[in-house]
Parts: sequence; C-alpha cells; structure tokens
Amino acid sequence: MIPVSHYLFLSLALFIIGVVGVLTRRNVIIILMSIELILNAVNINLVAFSRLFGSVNGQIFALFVITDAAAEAAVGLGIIIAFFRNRETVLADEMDLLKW
Amino acid sequence: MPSPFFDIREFPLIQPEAELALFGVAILLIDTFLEKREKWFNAATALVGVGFSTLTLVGLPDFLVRNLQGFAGGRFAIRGLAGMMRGAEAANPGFPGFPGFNGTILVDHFFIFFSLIFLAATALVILLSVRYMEIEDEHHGEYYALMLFATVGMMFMASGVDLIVQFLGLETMAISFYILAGFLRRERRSNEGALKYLLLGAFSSGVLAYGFSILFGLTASTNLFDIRAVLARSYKPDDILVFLAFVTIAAGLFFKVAAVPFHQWAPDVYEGAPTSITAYVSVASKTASFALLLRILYAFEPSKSLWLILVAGVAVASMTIGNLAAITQSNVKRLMAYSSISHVGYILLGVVAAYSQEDGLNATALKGIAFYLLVYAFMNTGAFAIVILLRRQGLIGDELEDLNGLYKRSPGAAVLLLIFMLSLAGIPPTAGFLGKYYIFLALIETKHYWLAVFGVLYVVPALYYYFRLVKHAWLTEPADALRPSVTFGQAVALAATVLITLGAGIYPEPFARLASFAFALGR
Amino acid sequence: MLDSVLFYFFGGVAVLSALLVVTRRNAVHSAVFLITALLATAGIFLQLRAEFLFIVQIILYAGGVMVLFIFVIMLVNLDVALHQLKFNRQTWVAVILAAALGGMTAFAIYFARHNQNSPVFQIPAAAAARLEPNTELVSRGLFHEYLLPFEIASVLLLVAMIGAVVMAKKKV
Amino acid sequence: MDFFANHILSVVLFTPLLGSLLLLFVPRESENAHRVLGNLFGILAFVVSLPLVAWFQAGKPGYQFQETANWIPSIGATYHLGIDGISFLLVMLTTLLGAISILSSWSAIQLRKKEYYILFLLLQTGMLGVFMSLDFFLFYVFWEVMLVPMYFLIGVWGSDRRLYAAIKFFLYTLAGSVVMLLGILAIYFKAGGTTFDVPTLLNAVANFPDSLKVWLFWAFFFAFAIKVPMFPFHTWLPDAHTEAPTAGSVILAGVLLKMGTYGFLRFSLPLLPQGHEASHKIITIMIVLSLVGIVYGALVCMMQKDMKKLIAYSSVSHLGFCTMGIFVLTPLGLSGSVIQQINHGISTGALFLIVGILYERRHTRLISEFGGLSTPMPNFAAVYLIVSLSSLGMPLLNGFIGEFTILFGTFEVSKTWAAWGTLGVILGAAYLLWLYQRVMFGSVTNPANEHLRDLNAREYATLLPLVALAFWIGVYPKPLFRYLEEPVHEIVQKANPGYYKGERAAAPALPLAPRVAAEKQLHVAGGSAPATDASKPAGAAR
Amino acid sequence: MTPTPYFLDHIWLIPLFPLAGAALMILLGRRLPNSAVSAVCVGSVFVSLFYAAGAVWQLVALDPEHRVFQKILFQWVPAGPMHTSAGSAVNFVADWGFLLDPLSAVMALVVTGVGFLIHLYSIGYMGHEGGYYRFFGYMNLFMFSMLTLVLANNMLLLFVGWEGVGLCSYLLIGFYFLRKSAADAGKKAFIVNRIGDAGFLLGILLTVTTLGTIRFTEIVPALAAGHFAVGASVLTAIALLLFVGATGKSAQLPLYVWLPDAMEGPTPVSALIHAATMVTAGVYMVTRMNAIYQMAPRALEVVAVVGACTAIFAASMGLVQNDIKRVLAYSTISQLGYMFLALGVGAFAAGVFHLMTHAFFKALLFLGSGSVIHALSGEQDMRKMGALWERIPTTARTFFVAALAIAGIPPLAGFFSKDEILGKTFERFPALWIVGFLTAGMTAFYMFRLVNMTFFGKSRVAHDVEHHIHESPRTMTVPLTILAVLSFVGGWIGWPASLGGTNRFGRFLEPVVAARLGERAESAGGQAASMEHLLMLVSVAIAVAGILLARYLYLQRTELPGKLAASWPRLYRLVYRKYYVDEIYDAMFVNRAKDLGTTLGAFDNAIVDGLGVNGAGWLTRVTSRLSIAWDTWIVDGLVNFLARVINLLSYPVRMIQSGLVSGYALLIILGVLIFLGYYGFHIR
Repeated sequence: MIPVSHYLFLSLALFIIGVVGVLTRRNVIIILMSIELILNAVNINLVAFSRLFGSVNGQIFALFVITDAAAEAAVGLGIIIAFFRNRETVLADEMDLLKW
Repeated sequence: MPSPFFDIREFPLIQPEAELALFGVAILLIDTFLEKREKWFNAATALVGVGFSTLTLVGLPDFLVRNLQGFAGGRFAIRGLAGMMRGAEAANPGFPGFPGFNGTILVDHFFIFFSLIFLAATALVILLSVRYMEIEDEHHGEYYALMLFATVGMMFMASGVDLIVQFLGLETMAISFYILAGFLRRERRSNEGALKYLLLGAFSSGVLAYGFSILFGLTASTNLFDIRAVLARSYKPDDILVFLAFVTIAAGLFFKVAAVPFHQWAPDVYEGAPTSITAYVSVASKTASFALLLRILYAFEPSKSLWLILVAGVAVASMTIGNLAAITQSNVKRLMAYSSISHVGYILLGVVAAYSQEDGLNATALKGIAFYLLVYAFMNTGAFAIVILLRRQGLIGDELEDLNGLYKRSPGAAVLLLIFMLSLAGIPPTAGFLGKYYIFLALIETKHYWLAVFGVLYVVPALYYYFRLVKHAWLTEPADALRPSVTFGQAVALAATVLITLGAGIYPEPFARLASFAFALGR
Repeated sequence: MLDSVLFYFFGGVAVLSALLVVTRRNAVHSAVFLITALLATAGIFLQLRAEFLFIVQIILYAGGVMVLFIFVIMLVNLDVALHQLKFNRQTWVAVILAAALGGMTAFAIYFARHNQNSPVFQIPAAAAARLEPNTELVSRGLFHEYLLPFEIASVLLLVAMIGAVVMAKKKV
Repeated sequence: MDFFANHILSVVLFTPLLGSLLLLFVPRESENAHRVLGNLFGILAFVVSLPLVAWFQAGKPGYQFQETANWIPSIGATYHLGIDGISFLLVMLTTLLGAISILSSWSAIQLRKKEYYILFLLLQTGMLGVFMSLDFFLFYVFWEVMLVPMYFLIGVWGSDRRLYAAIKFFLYTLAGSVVMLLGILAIYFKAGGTTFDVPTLLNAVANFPDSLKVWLFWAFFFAFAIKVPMFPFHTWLPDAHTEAPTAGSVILAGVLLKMGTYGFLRFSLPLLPQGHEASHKIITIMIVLSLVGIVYGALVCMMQKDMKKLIAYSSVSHLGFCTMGIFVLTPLGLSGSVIQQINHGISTGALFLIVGILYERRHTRLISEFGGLSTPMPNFAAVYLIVSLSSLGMPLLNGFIGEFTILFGTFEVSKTWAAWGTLGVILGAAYLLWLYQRVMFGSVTNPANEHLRDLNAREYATLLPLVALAFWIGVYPKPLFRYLEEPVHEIVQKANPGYYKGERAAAPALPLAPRVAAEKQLHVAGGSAPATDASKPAGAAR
Repeated sequence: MTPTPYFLDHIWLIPLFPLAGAALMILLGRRLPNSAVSAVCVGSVFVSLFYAAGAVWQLVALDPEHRVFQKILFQWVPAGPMHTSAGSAVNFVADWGFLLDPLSAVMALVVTGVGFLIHLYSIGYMGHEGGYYRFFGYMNLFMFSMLTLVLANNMLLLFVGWEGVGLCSYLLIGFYFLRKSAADAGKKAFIVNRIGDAGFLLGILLTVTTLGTIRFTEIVPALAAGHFAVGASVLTAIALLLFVGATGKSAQLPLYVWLPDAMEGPTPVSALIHAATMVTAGVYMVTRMNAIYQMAPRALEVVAVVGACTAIFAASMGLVQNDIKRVLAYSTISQLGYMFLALGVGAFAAGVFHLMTHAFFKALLFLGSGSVIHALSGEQDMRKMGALWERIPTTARTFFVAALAIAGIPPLAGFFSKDEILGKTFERFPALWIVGFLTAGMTAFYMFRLVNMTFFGKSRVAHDVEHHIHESPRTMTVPLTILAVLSFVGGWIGWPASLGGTNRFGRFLEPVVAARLGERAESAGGQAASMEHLLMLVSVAIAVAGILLARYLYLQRTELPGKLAASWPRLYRLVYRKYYVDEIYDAMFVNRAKDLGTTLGAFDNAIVDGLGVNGAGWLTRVTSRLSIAWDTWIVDGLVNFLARVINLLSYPVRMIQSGLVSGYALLIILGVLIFLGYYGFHIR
C-alpha cells in the first residue's frame, strides 16, 4: 500500500512542472499544455484521496476537472487561433499591446 | 413516478438558472434565423429571459415556503423578498435556506440577494450592449447567450455549497467571460485581452483546483458545511495543510476578484474587452467571485486566526496599488480597472471585519459587504455606461481626452458621470458613501482602527483620479462638438443606475435592509 | 508490490514527460510528451482502482484534447518558433520561485505527515483496500449525488463549444 | 403658517435647493432668467430665515426649532435639525452672505450662468445643513455635499490656476473629513451604535475614558483644522481663495471656514479629556497653532502681490483668533470667537467683494496695477476704508469687539498668549493699511485706472448691508452676546467644568460686576443723587 | 430727588454733534457747497462747545465732593462671566457711558474750545484746498473720537476714542494722499500708534483681570477692596503697559518718531491733533488712571524719566531744525515730555494744567506758523523767511505772545504751568529738575530762534513769493487773537499759592488726582515759599537767557550759528539729523539689508520702499518672506511632495504591469509564496 503522501508528492511535482512551464515558456500553446499538467496534478490528488477514503467522490470531482480542462483547452485554442489570425504570432511576450 | 435520480420537487431550486440556460439556448437557435439588422431581437430575448428568471427568483422564497415545508430543506426558515425589504426578523443567523440536490446547493437569502445583483447587472449590460456591439459590427446571438450562461454560472457560484458545483459554476462563468472578452475578434486588443484572461484565468483555476483537491483530501467531503465541521472538529486552527489549501484556494479566488497581487490581468482585460463586457466583468464576475469567496471563507472560519491577517494585507495592498496606479492612467477603462482593484480592497476590509469577532460573524461587516457589492454593481456599471455612450464609429472613447468637454456636449451625461464618480469615491449623499460607511463602521467595531485609517485616507487619492474624469468632462473644452446620442436602452440603464446610486445614498433604508437580509441578519 | 512498481513506473514516466513538455523547443514534441504524461497519469488512475477515470483520461485527453492541440499547433505552426528562444527572460527567477513553492509545499506535506498527525494521514489502509472496481459507483454518484454538477457541466461544455466556434470561425 | 413655524429650519434649508431644482428646468438660452431666479432665491433664502430672528429665544437652553424625522432607522440616522445661539448666528450669516454673494455675481459671471446659480444655491443648502444638523450622519453628509459645488465654483469660474486650486481644495478638505468620519463612527459605536443624534452622543461622550477622547479629538481635529484652516493646514486656502470667483471667495471665507470653527465648538470641545494633563496638552497645542497662525498669516500678508491672496492670508490670521478664543475655554473667549467668526464673515466677505469690484473693472488683482484709486472712485474709497478698518479691529467697528473679547478671554488664561495675540492686531493694521495705501492713495499712475467707475447701485446693495452690520456689531453687539450667553455657558460647563466650580471665595466679593441690565442704572451719580465720592464704590445706585 | 441738570444729563450729546457732522459730510459732503460744509462742521463743534461749557458750568455748581457725574446709555460689550486673577467671578461689562468729573471737564473744554477755534481757522486756511468737505468730515470725526476719549466712563470706551483719534490722525496726515510722503507718514503714525495701542490693550486686559472692572469710578474702590500693596508688581505692570500706550499716542521716547513726520498734514491738523489734543491723550489717560499709578511708584519713576529724557532730547533736536513746523513738532514732543515729567513726579494736576496751557499756546504757534506758511505761499523753510513782523502783523504779534508763553515768561500761561512742574520735580527728583531746567532754556532759545528767523532780521524770502505776502483772512486771525489772549491769561487760574494765588485749577482737579491711598500724603506738604520763589526766578532767568542768546545769534551775529555748526560739525550734524534715531531704527533693521543690497543689487528698493521708513518693517518683511518661503516650500511643499511621491509611486506600480502574461503569472506565484511564507511567521 503506497502512502497517500507519495501521491501528493507526485502530484506536487507535476503541479510545479506545470507552473514552471506557465512561468517560463514563450509559446502560448505550451503554456496551455502546462496548465493541462497542473489540472492533471489536481486529478492525481483527487483520485488518490478517493481511494484513500474508499469513496468515488474524488473520482467524480476529477471527472469534472477533466471536463473543465477540456473546455478550457477548446476555448483557449480557439482564442489562440483568433489571436494568431490578427497577430501572426503565438509568443506570450509579444502580447504586450495592453500594459501599464 | 419519481425519478430514481432526484426528487422533481427540488427543481424549483434551480428554476431561475434553468430558465436562463433555456433562454440562452433559445437565443442560439433564434439567432440563426435573424438578419443582421434584426439582431436586437436577441437582446430582447435575453432581457425577457433575465426578466423571467428574476420573477422566478423573487417568487422563489414564497413558493418554497408554501410548497416545501417539511421537505429536506424545511429546517431553515426563509422569508420572501418583500419580507426582506420590509425588515422582518429572520429566524437563524448564518446561512439559512433550502438545501437541495443532495446538499450541493443552498437556496437562501444570500443566493437570492447575489443573484438579483447578477441579474440586474446582466440586464443593464444587455441594455448597454446593443448599440455598442452594432458599432463594433460583432452583434451576434452568441454574445447574449454567453451572457446568460455566464449568469447561470454565477448563480451557481452563489448558491453552491459544494466544491464541485462552485468549481463548475466558476468555470462556466469564467469561460464565458474569456470568450466575451475576446468577442471583438478583429480587434487586436480584444484578442490579446481575451488570451491573457484565458491563460491567467486557467492558471489560477488550476491553482484553485489544486487547493480544492487538498481541501477535499483533508476533509473527505465536497460539502462546505461538512468541510467546516471537519475543519473545526479534527484540525488545529493552524494546521499547515489547511493553510496550504486555504492559500491556493484564496489565490484562485483573489485572482477572480482581482485583488493584489493577483490583479494584473484586470487592467489589460478591462482595456481590451468590449466596454460593455468590461462593465460586466468588473461588476458581475467580481460580485460572483465574492459570493464564492464568502461561502468558502465561511467554511474556513475555524482557522480564521491563520488567514485573517493575510486578507487584511491583501486588502491594504489592493487599496494601495489600485489607488496608486490609477492616479496616472490616461485610459478610462484601465483607470476604472485599478479603481475596481481598490474597491476590492475595501470589500476585503469588510471581510476582515466580518471575521474579526470572537464568536460568529460581525453583522455590520456582512451588511457592509453586501451593501457595498450592491451599490458597486450599479455605480460601476453606470460609470462604464458613460464610456459606452462615447463610443461611436471611429472613436473608442476610452481615453481621458475623449471625455473632454462632455459637459458642453451632453450635460446630462456629465452630471451622471459626476454622480457616479462621487459615488465611487464615496462622497455623500451617494450610495458609495454608505457602502464605505458600513465597512468603516465594522472596522471600528472590530477595533481595526489602523485599517480604518488606511481605508479612509485612500479615499483622497481615489477622489483625485475620479475627479480627473470629472475634470476632463466638466472643466476642459471639447475637442469636437459631436453630441453623444443615447439609445432608449442606454437611457433606461443609465436611469436605473443613477436612481439606485442616488437613491441608496439619500434614502438607503430599503437597501440597507436588503443588505442585512443577504445574510439573514436581524438588524 | 505490484502497486508500488506500477506507481513508481507511471509516476516516473509522468514526471519525466512533464519535464520534457516544458523543455522541448518544438511544440509538437511537447504535445507528444504531454500525451505520454497524460497516459502515465491514466496508469496511475488505474493503479488507484479508478478504471472509469482511466478510460476517460485516455479517450478524452489523449484522444480528444490532444488531437485538438496538435491540430492547432499545425494550424498556427510557425517554423520560426523553432529558432526562437524557448524561454522568456524571467526564466531563472521563475524556476527559483517555482522551486521555492514546490519546496515549501513539499515541506508542508512532509511536515503534516510526520509531525502534525493530520487525520488524513491516519486513515487505516484497510479502508483503502475496500475500494473495488467502481464504474457503477461512479455512475451512481454522477447521476445521483452529483446530478447537479453534471447538469452544470453540460452548460459548461456548451459554453466551450460556442466559444470555440465563435473564436475559431473565420467569417462573421 | 403653522407648518411654516414648525418646519422653519427645513424651509430655510431647502429654499436654496428648491431654487436650484427650479433652475434646472429653465432652458439654458434664457440667460437673464437664471440670474433673476438665482437672485430671487438667494434673497428668498435670506427672507425666510428672518423669522428666526423674531422667534429665536436667546437665553433658552438647548436647541430650538428642532425637527426630527426618520431617515435611516437601520443605522440610527435621523433627519434632525435644530439650532442654538451659535448656529443661529452662523445660519443668519450664511443666508445673508449667500444672498449678497449671489447678488455680487450678477455681472461678474457671464459664463454658464445656469450652472453657476444652481451650484451656488446647492452650496447654500449644504452650508446651512452643516450648521443646522443635529445628527452626525446628516452633518457629515452636508459637510461633504458642499465640497462638490465649491469644487465646480472654483474649477469652472475661477481664474488661471483654477483647476489646481479646485482639486487642492477638495482633496485637502476631504482628507480631513474622512478621518472625522472615523471619529464619528467611533463615537457612534462606543455609545451603543443605535443613534447618530448629536445631543445624545455628546452626552454619551462625557463618560468615555480620557484616552479614547484624546484619540477622538485628534480624529475630529484634522477635519476642522483643515477647514478653518489652522496653521500647518492652511495652504489650500490662499489658492482656493485666490482662484475662486468673487462670490466663491466671499462664501469660502465668510461661511465655509466657519464650519471648521463651528465643528470645534460643537464637537471637539466636548471631546476634550477631563484629565487636566491631557486636556492641557491639547489646549496648549491648539493655542500655539492658533498663535502661529495669527502671526504667520499676518506676516505672509505683508509681502503678497496679489490682493486676493493677501486677504486670503489675512483669513488665516483672523481665524487664528477664532480658534484661540475657542480653546482658551473661557466664556469670553468662546463668545468672542463666535462673534469674531461673524465679523470675519462680514469684513473679509466685504473685502473680497471689494477686490471683486476692482477685478471686474480691471481684470487684474495685482496690487502694483493699482494706485490712487481714491481720485476716480471716492465712494469706493470710503467703503473700502471702513471695511479695512473693520477687518483690522478698529473700535466701533465689528472686528474690535471680537478681537477684544477673544484677547480678553485669552488673557484670563494666559497673559503670554494674549500678548502674542496683540502682535497679530498690530500686524493686521500694518498689512491692511499698507494695502489700502498702495491701492487707493497717491496719484493715478496707471492710465487704465483713470476713469474707473465708482460703485453702482448693485454694488452698493452688496456692500452697504455689510458695512451697516459692521457698525451695528461695533456699536451695539449686545444682542449677539445675548444669543451666545446660554450656549457658551453650556459649552464651558461641559468642556471646562472647573471654570465655574473653581470660583474661589478667597477674594472679598466686590460690588463691582453689575449683572443688572444697564438700563436700570442710568444715573450712577450726579445731580442730587446720593453722593458718590470717588473714594467710595461707585455702585451705590445698584 | 431733583432732576439731573439738563446739560449734565446730556453730556453724551457732546461727542455726538461732531459725529453727526462727520456722518453728514461722508454721506452728502460732496454735494454741499463749501459754505454749508463749514457751517455744519464748525457749527457742530460749536454746539459741542456750548454743551460742554454748560455741563461744566453745572458741574462746577455742584459741591466739590460730588463732582462726578456718570451717564450710562446702554451696555456695549456685555461679554459675560469672567474670573479675576484673584479668582472672583464677575460679569464683564463695558458700557456706552460718559463720565464728567473735573478732569474730563477740563479736557472737554480744552478740546471743544481749541477745537472750535481751529475749525474756525480752517475755514480760511483750507478754503482753497480740494476735498474741503472731506477735511471737515475728518476733523469732525476727530472731534467725536477725542470727546469720546475724554468723556468715556470706562477704559474700553476710552480705547474707542483712542483708536478713533489715531485713525483720524492717519486720515488727516494722509489728507494730501496724492503725496507719497504724506501717505507714508500717515501710515507710520498709525502703525507706531498701534504698537502703543497693543500695550494699552494689554494694560486694559490686565486691569480688568486684576480689578474686575474697567469703569473709572470703580477702580479706586476695587483697588481698596483688593488690598493691593503699594508697588504691587501687577499694578506696576498695568501702569507700565498703559504707559506704553501713552508713549505711542503722546510721542514719547522711543515711539515719538511718527510725530515729526506727521507734519505732512495740513497745518490746522497739526495744531489740533498733533499739538493741542490728541497727543495729550496719553497724559490724560495716565492722569485718569492715577489711582493705579500712585500705587506703582516704580512705574511713576519710569514715567518721569521717560518724560524728562523726551523733553530734553526733543528740545535739543528742535534747536537746529529749519522747517518751521518741525521745530514746533519737536517742541511739542518736548512739552509732552514735560507733562509726563509732571505726572511722573506725582503732580498730576500740574501735568494737566500744562496740558491746558500748552494746548493754547501750541495751537496758537501752529496756527500762526500756518498763517506764515499761508502768507508765503506754502514755504516752510525758516531760512527763506525773515522780516515778516510788519508784513503780517496780527500773526506776528500773536505768535510772539505764544513764544513768550512757551518760553515761560511770567505772567503768561506757560510760566505758571511750567513752573509748577519744575517745582514739583525739584521736590521729588532734583536730578530731573536739572533736566527740566535745561530744557526750559533750550525751549526759550529755539522758540526765539524761530521768531527771530521768521519775523525779524533781513528778509530771505524768495522774490516771486515776496509779492504775495499778505495777512491772513479774518477767520484765521480771529482765532489767533483769541488764542493769544488765552495764552496770556490762561495760566492765571492756576496762580500758585506762593505768589499769592489760590491755584483754583489745582483745587478743582483735587478730587480726581488726590493721593487717596495714604502712602504719598506727605508729598502734599510742599516746601517753603522762598524756595519756590527761588526756583521761579532761576527758571525765568534761564528762559530769558535763552531768548537773549537766540537774539544774539540770530539777529546780531547771524554768521555765528554757521560758524558754531562748522566748529563742532559732528555735534551739529548729530543734532541736526535728530540724533540719527530714524537712521538708527533704520540701521538696526534696514541698513544691514542696504549693505547687502548695494552688493547684491535689486534687493534694496523693495525693502526700503516697502513699509516706509519704519525700521521694524524690515524685520517684518524678512520674516514675512521667510514665512512665504516656508509656506511654499515646506508646508505646501510637503503636501505637493507627498502628491508627487504618490504620483511617482504610481509609475513603478504601473511598470510591474509589463503586459507580459508570464510576468503576471509570476506575480501570482510570488503572492502564493508570500502567503505560504507568512505561515512561518505566524507559527513563530
């Protein structure tokens, strides 16, 4: 039986990697992927707890998080496309029309 | 035959949301049949939807009391809206109401109060949008449908007492807003704003979800009341994992309300989004997030000693940064963004006061938060409405210079602008003053004198930048003599906002009662 | 034992591919590694006796979302991006901060595990063992206890659909 | 009529507001209508306030003409009006100066007349409300409300640096008043949090611990000190006064500044701690600030090049007297202070009118632009002289009564303070006469001044009432003292209870102080009246 | 109870007549013809004179013990309750009340009498001036103020008159307001007076807080009831403060500087205000308050010393002046010093006596000089006069009488009063007697220097003026004549006992100025008649010596004064330049700036021209500048600085808003980190 803390550490690692991705990458699409990683980390937590508690509530929560991740990805990619049409770039640090 | 899944009698609890969703879908369907110049019909449909929903909502308490006594939620007393306005006594402090759907939602005064704000804001923004979106040439049915869906999300945020419902409500609202913010697809600033909003919003949702997952892990439940009970029972107030959960959840929610240091999306998105959506984001999204925040903080109350100072710090930082940055802005929408950040600071001060009492919550503070949010919705929408008025072919109207000589061009608009600015700054006899008044009173009651001093002193720089708008509108010469024209819808929206802004300032009694009943407070 | 092997294997793969996701220059590569990471996570789910979620993860994520990603990458593919800097200017600060965040959180978990005796770490393993293959339970929860979220999710997906369409369609 | 009698204060309060509402509906094009209507309501506001003079019972304790109505029951705020002797005088001053300054705008304001009169009347209501409110909440609302019209009066109709001056005025005053709001809330909360009623709360304040009172005092202090303005908070005033249009300056100096002193009298004094140490410290600080203000304001006046600025700084000096009178906490000081407030309204108001008259003719306020105006404008010279004298405290004019009584009250407490105060009197003569000399005496050197018109009928109408009042107060100030006797007594009893208790019986009671009305003792000696040798007490007739 | 006699009951009308005249002038004067103006104004003063005379007549008719009459019209400043420093609570009241006792009777008569004559004279003198009505309006206003001053029954009302006369003086000195020097002089007078007034005001306040009353009739009882010791410091303080007021008004050291400059005013003004009446107000006031002074011997000594010093100091300055009016001005200061000397030695009656006689002859001298100036078309420099004795006979002869009177030649008025003062001084302070004695000689000298230079010797009149010399009109000569008579016989009512008289004047004033409070009873003892005779002889001798010296120097050896001046150039210059007092005042305050100014440039003009010559002005101005600087740079500066800092802070805050998503996300993470870090603090 693997202690739940191991799952927590695993999820934390994915979470932090996702955060690093968001913070450092210039490509918007990869940033979006990093966010997917973060949500994935959340899911690991939820499922691990679900097993720990012996109930499926956590899994259901995770299911909704996956739904949300999908929705965000869809909308996000849509906006990226719209953005790309106008600006011919997907680099985050070239989005600086709005500042100060 | 009763459904195996749920009791049909519970349906009225989500009827307002369901109606909105149905109207949203209806708009999507009708829209396909409409010619370009008939698109206003979508707005009308949306308004009707909002109207229906509002009626249902207003009638809901009485209906529930009549039909659901003895039903699952019957243990809570609830009073009709009329009773709320009249000021009848409430039975229970805290959050009484009708729980439904296995305890995932709670239909109570709190929900009704906040939903009314959302619906009002939605209606106002719809009224303000028609012409604006026509000028932008992006007048689609989806726009209104999304607004209705966003409202659905917000209402679930307010009624949800379950992490999952809240999360989904939040996301429904947020995703709708990402789209709405980027609705002007050919406008580069709109694209950029939407993309920033989405990336940061999704990121913060991730952080929030992470917090939710930890919280779920700690308490083995998604129900806020259970969570609260477990936290109170099994955890020390300063348990580190509870704190971790709080911090991540708070970061997510502070992001949504645009509190420092999670505020940075706000100016950019406000500037980039269509002005009507800016108004909507600044009012509805913020109010809904506060509703959610209040619900969740209530669950975290057992460990409040841990996070109270954090919230206070965020409040002061928000006021400071918001006010400082607004001073030198030249773009009205950005200025309003920063101003809204400082307003968040005030409301958070109210939150601090609310949780600063030994036992229970401070009634004045809760009332203050409710009142503040209520009047903020109207005065801020009103202020944006003026900016929307300035929009015309070839002029966005969101620079300070665009206000120049507004007084000469349209005295009425200038007077309204003045009233809204006064109210935002908190000068009596406008509603904004009353909002601040309650907050300050609560702070004094809970002995947060220095926070109160901070709060009042920040009124001064705030007034300064609000009056920069007034100065441009009143004391400078117009660059062009074009008079902004006002459509009927805009006129209605302006009249409503100014009526509430002044009315709640001069005769605040009914509004104060309404605010107290948001938390079912006796007084 | 098998549990442990599976966990460490999938966990290792997940972390490794996650690292590769954020370090690859080419977005397509990143996407591929993201799929790997998601599949590895699916493995973890399976190891946690969440077989429904395992399937959902594979079908929805690896199958649906990732296709979308790849599609968009292809759509906006910029060869120039390959020659540009991967990381922005704040990378080192960001890495340090993220590391600090990770360290602190890890410490929090560790601390809670060993010192504070949080109830969550007190749950006996026996309870965990009880969880049987549970797709039916999931469905029951989904349509009974969490019926409302399920309904809300439909609105959410509708919004996402509208959003994707509105944003991506070319003509007004 | 009954309604009128029972709601006289409301009537007085809302007459100007009614005027401004009516003006809203007068179309912008009909220019004269605005002036006529504005003036009509300005005067009407004064006229409806006249019954107060007849009905007000001097010497009756407490507030009179009280009106109460529910307003915001949930927070305990009521619509509660009432006046005592002090506020009565200030109300009358406000209505009079209001009417006069509106009249003075007749030809001075050519731009956006409609708004001007609307705002002015609005301002009038705000000021009256401050003086009449007996509810803290209401008070605060009025206090802030009147900032807005003033902002516009300065900002729209002011001179060159009006934008800066307007916002400076607003921000300064606001900064003070928000802190006061906290003070109000603290009192409200500490007193039970059920009512904002001023008399109730002020009674409750008496039982607060001293440390709290000290804090509350300082919270209120900033609002009032900025408004007055006291020494280090005065810099908004020269700018605002200088940039404001004439009528604005008149009202600003004549009435708005009095809100600060009124606040001190009404709210700050009851907040003085009872402990001797603490209150002594506060009082010393206040008096020293006042004295610095007196001397400092006067000194700064000396070198001003701009007439209006000079007069503005003279306000700092004069108001220093007023605050000094308040904080010596003697009946004489207090009543002197109120009278000096009235006087300052009259004299400085008139001085601003005079500058306005010159400005209207020459469109400059630089002293160096003038000189020798006595020749073309002899009547103006006479009026100006009288007003100057009244301002510098010439006996038989109003200024003297106030200054003397204040100095007297101060002298009772500290001779040093009074001595410094007299320095202000000397300097006052210097700068005002020097100004007069530079403007009026000598030969006309600037050809532009050669054919200036003398006063016209309207200008007479604005100035003569003030001159008449100046004489009246100077010669027969007794009615004023009678109005003040009771409220001042009450204040001193509260704020300085030792004053009446500490009457030592050590010195033999002298038959010196006639409390009897003087009319009864016309003949102290003389004729065949009982011999009154110089070596015997002259009070035989008493 | 018999009804109060009419005139006594209506003493309050005495000041009101001129006030009515003044009001009429101010309101309607411009439209009235000159004749009407003179009729109204001179008439009003005459009516006052009539009422005053009537009242005095009725007062004299009373029993000497009862010669105190008070008429209170109404309460003026019923300021309310107060505490005396002794702690008793009293109700402070100041009345509109008038008091007629021997002292005010004398003053009222002198003021109305001399005032009337001068008004009469002014009809002729001012006949050709512009602003005729204004002049008379001011004059009437002055009469009102002066009469209020002398008739007031309390200190505060006295102060009303006190300030009033100061104001009128300001207005009348500055009558020729087109002349800058006149306007400056007026302002200087007013402001110097204000300095004195401040002292006076404080004196009043101290009186009231000490005694609890400001009514003159109540002061003595209050003193008695207060059990004050003689020489009590508080009484000395009162006395000195009041005396500060007196030095301002009566041009004593060191506040006399305004009076010579005040000669810028029209000559009748100089006669009325700066010789006969206003400047004597200080003397009157001190006499009025003699009860306090008698209890404060130290203060009296100060008064005496200041008086004596002023007397000789001013006299010496008068020796070398060439402007006819300036000589008289310094003479006035000197004579006022005499009066204060008298008061200082406790001879209050003598002081008032000299006040009266001085009013006669000094008014005459001024009016005479006015007549001379009138005849010479405005020439005031004595070096351009001479040999006018026959050309303007009436003026010359009356002037001569006055000169004899002031020189103290018996039996003219000046002799008696001056002699009484010197006698009393000798009794008390022999050292001061020497000063007084020398002053008497100097007085005689400079008066006859003036007479000789003006009326005798060779004519040095400019040619174009020569033709126009003419005697003044009747309205001017008649008052001259009357005053001459008064100067001659005016002193006889004070004919001293040592010369066989009864000193009726002294006895008349006795009830007011009697040493009541024990202490100083011995001074009434007096000295042997022979000693008195000797003193008289000596003083007459020195007067005669002075006259002869003047004759010798200015008629016979006319070149000698120049030589003398040349042989002691420093001394001459010192005296001629009035001991450089104005310059010293300037130097103390102004010259530092001048030095700076010559090296630094521009500075200078602003400072010297600024507030006129008044030295204190410099200090004031510098402080004023500093204050302004303080205001702009420190007080306002701080506020603006704060505003600017806030403004500046705005930029870094905005800079964080880089527009870059990664940056924003970084801040979010930073926020979370800070939150987490807070836990560490919290746990500790």
